Amino acid sequence: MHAHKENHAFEPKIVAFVCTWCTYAGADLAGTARLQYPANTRVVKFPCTGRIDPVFILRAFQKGADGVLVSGCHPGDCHYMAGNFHARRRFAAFRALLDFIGVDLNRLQFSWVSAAEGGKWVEVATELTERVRAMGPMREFRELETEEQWSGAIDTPELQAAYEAIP
Amino acid sequence: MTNTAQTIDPALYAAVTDAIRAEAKKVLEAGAAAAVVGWQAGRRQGTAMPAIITDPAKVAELIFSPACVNNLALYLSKAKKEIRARGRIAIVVKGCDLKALVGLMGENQLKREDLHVIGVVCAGVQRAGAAKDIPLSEETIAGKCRECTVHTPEGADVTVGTLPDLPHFTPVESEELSRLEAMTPAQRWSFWKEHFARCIRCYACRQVCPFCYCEQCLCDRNRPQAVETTPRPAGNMAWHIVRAMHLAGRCAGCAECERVCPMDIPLNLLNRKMAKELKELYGHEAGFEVKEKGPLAQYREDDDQSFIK
Amino acid sequence: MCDHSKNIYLPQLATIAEIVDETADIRTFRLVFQDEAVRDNFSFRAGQFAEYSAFGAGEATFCIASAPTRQGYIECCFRAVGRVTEALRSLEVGDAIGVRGPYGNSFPIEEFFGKNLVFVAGGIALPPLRTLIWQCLDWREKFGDITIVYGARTEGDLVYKRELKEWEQRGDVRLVKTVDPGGNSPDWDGKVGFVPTILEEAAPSADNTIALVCGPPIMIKFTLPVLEKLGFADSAIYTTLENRMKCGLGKCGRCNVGNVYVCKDGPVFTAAQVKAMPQEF
Amino acid sequence: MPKTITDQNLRLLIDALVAEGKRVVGPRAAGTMTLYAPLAKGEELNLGELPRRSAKETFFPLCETILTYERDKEGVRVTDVDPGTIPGTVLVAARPCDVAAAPVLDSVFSWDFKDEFFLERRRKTTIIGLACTRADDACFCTAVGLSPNDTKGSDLFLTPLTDGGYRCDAITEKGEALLATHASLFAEGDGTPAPLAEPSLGKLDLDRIKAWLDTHFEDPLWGEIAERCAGCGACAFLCPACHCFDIVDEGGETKGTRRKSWDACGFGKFTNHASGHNPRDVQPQRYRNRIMHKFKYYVDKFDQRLCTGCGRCIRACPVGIDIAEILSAIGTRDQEPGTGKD
Repeated sequence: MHAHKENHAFEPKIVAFVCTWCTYAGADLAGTARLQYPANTRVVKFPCTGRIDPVFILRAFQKGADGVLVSGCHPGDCHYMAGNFHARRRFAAFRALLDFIGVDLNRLQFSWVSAAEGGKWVEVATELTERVRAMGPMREFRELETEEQWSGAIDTPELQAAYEAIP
Repeated sequence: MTNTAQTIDPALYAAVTDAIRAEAKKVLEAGAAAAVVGWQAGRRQGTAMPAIITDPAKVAELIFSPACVNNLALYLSKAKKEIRARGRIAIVVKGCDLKALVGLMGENQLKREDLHVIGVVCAGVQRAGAAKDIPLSEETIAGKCRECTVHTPEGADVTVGTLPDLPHFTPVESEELSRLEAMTPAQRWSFWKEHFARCIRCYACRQVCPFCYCEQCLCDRNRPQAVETTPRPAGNMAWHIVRAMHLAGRCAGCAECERVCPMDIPLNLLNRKMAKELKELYGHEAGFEVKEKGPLAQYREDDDQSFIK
Repeated sequence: MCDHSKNIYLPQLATIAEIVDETADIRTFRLVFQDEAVRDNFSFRAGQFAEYSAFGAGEATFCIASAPTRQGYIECCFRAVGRVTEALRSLEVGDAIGVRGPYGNSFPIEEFFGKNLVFVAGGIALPPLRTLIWQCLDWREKFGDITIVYGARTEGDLVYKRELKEWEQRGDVRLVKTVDPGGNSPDWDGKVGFVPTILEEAAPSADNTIALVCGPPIMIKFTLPVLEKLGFADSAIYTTLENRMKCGLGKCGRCNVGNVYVCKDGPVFTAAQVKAMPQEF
Repeated sequence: MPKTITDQNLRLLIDALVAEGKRVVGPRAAGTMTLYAPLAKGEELNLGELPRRSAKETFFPLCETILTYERDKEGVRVTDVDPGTIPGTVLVAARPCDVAAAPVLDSVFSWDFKDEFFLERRRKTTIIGLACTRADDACFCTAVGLSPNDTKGSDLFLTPLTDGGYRCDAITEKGEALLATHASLFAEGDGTPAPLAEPSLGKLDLDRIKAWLDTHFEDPLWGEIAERCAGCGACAFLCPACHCFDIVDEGGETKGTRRKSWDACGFGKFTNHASGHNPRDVQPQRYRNRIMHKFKYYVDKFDQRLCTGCGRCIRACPVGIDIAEILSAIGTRDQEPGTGKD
């Protein structure tokens, strides 16, 4: 539904929250194997997907991410035994909540990528990047960021300019 | 349970009032409880407020009426330490309130043996802002009560009242939930955006929630800051998302957050949605049985992961 | 930034000219205002405070720790305990911070002329007195005997160590430094004991003397009876209160102790004034 | 000479003011409630009920920018907000209880340091007050010395007439000026005023209440009232006179905004020190501060009270705390000094 918004200048910002044991190692492998994937992905490393608080995902969108990728060890492979099992439930719930709030879930991708799956990492990162690129910028949170209550609205052009410069 | 009249017989409330007073007198006199947490009438006609009664001579102040909206489980949460410090507490609960109490027990916030639970059969309470008319009607009954499934609390030390025949009410909350679910994400976004823009960040929703007992709310923290504290649309949106997420799988559905919102934000819609999802996904439902772990504090190896690549 | 801004919340920019680590977690900034006119005209009185901003984290309130007699810069001293102080701590020499002030009342130094002074401070509470100490030393001939009793938990927790040495070496000041029992190394050359005890031992005369006390509540609590025993009247004892502040301007409503706004009516109070307040600090 | 204006002309007046480029703020329907908000046209004026939030945000916004900053290798640059850019505003059909709070707040925002964000908004705003013909059981303006047709703070004052129009009295020069520029919308005469609202609570002896507060900082009453207090900010945020605020930086290290936003003394963290020490550690202490600030501290400092009897805190309190009831109780209390027990 967003595909028609062709914008060649638009480079989506993708934030990837990954666990250090599997996906980070997988992404590393992709790098050492010289596999190509879009440079849009900014990787943030966590000890475990269990440490990835849904608030971080929200925060990424608020701070200007156009898409968020969350990735960790396959079920059963968690370095801490069950971190990803717990994370899975939390992400399922959070996804439902975001959807209910009205966030297009096409901007949020979860995946299991093991340390050996450099190829899968490339595939997941590329797919999300291209999907988000086609959707265009995540405007919802960014617009909220600049909105004021009527009583606190600012009227000077200088300030408005300074204000709009804030990401 | 059929009732052709569209109102609720007020006799129930009078009977329950008498029974609460008798029970309160009994436990206070016997020393079985240091205080009774119940409701008392407010100054204004047709209003009520929480009451903490320690003197058996004052039990006549206790009442039960459609104005007894407060979920008193709040006063047993960690946020209200002073009250529990008095000793064993007798607490008056409606069915929905008892679910919250049970939830707190599941989270090891309360021990059943430290409480004397006086369950009251409840036919419904007033909607926020409704006229204080008696009897309760389609016009004045709270949304949550229209589709209540817990009129009669179970597992209380004593349960008082007999449920009268109830009229059929339109389940406005479920209908509203379905209406939202049928919308496109963009429509839902503008729905919530408009509601949240009104939020003034008074945190009444948090402060009355029995489950918001954290000594340090994530949203009050500033190192790092997860949610902006100013009442602007951006921070408001984040706050309500975080609130709903932190209550997912814990909320007992008392809808106090929505009742107290001075800006009429339909917060219980979020809670209902999360409850519905967690029931569908993991079969969890808030009830009268103490569960050791909530749905987001446990897992099954075969949980759905169709959304994960 | 506009020189004639009507915005009372607008800070002046100041560059960090020097950083001194007083202890493991207490740091001093020497700050020089970027605007020359502000640098030349900024004047304050000992005891006043300012609001210091780490942009992105917010503002924090500290006293101005340098002496009003030393021009061209101001100093502040803080412990990294919160969001703002930690952000300030992450800054380096040459970085800019915001400064609003000076705010609040001050020590009535003119009333101290011709009198003896006893300074009593504990831990990080020396800076609010240090501003006055230096002013008095710079105007040494205007005062009688000057005694400084300063203590901290351990040797490492003493702030302004270089200055303590300087004061010790001056003939015109009596410095009694102490650390709590167990806080001393083998070659510690000061006293060992809590400030109130050491003050009692030092027994400065109360005759024609003003006592200036600053420290953690527990120290103040035990110091006041000692001063009373030594013969100090409540009106001859000065202290500074600190409360959480946001505006520093008597507007935002959080620093009040009863009907006293610490930011406007304080931070300097006599013991007599403090005793008259509701006990809410 | 009194004037009258029809309801239709009142709406035309709003249209005219909007056309002049003024920001017109007045009661407007907002979903399930009425709020004071900018009106695009006179038709939007909604006089059915007391707006849920007070009119104070016209002068004291929920949240306003006080500066923006940018930081890079070159240093820090700060962009000031010029309070002079605040738009000319007409606050129309504001209730006497809302309007009366504005001059009370002038005191705190102008003593010594001048908060031009507030004061400039005050200067640039013309207030058209509107007498109340209906009171509910939470209204108590008459109990605190005001009345449903009190003109305190208004520049122009409307009194509803039995024919649906309004009598219009100019109270200040600002009001005169507004009347003069739009003379054609008004008619001469004074009409028959509709009966005024009659709040039910009797007049409170505020001096007696103050005298009790003077000597009862410690009293069991505070515990009794505030035991049930949930510690939210609904009362303070809806109050026309509560004016505590917070100052925070939002944004990042490189760019962001410093904002001033509403705060409430009922919040647990309000007075919390970075060290963890909290001078008002428990809810009764915080609730005491609320009452003391309104009926003692502000009286001591500015000889005014921070309560206009609008009743919003009573209607909104999640746990039924009723300030009018508390004041009545204090008014009948023994004046002997407190027991020292809290």
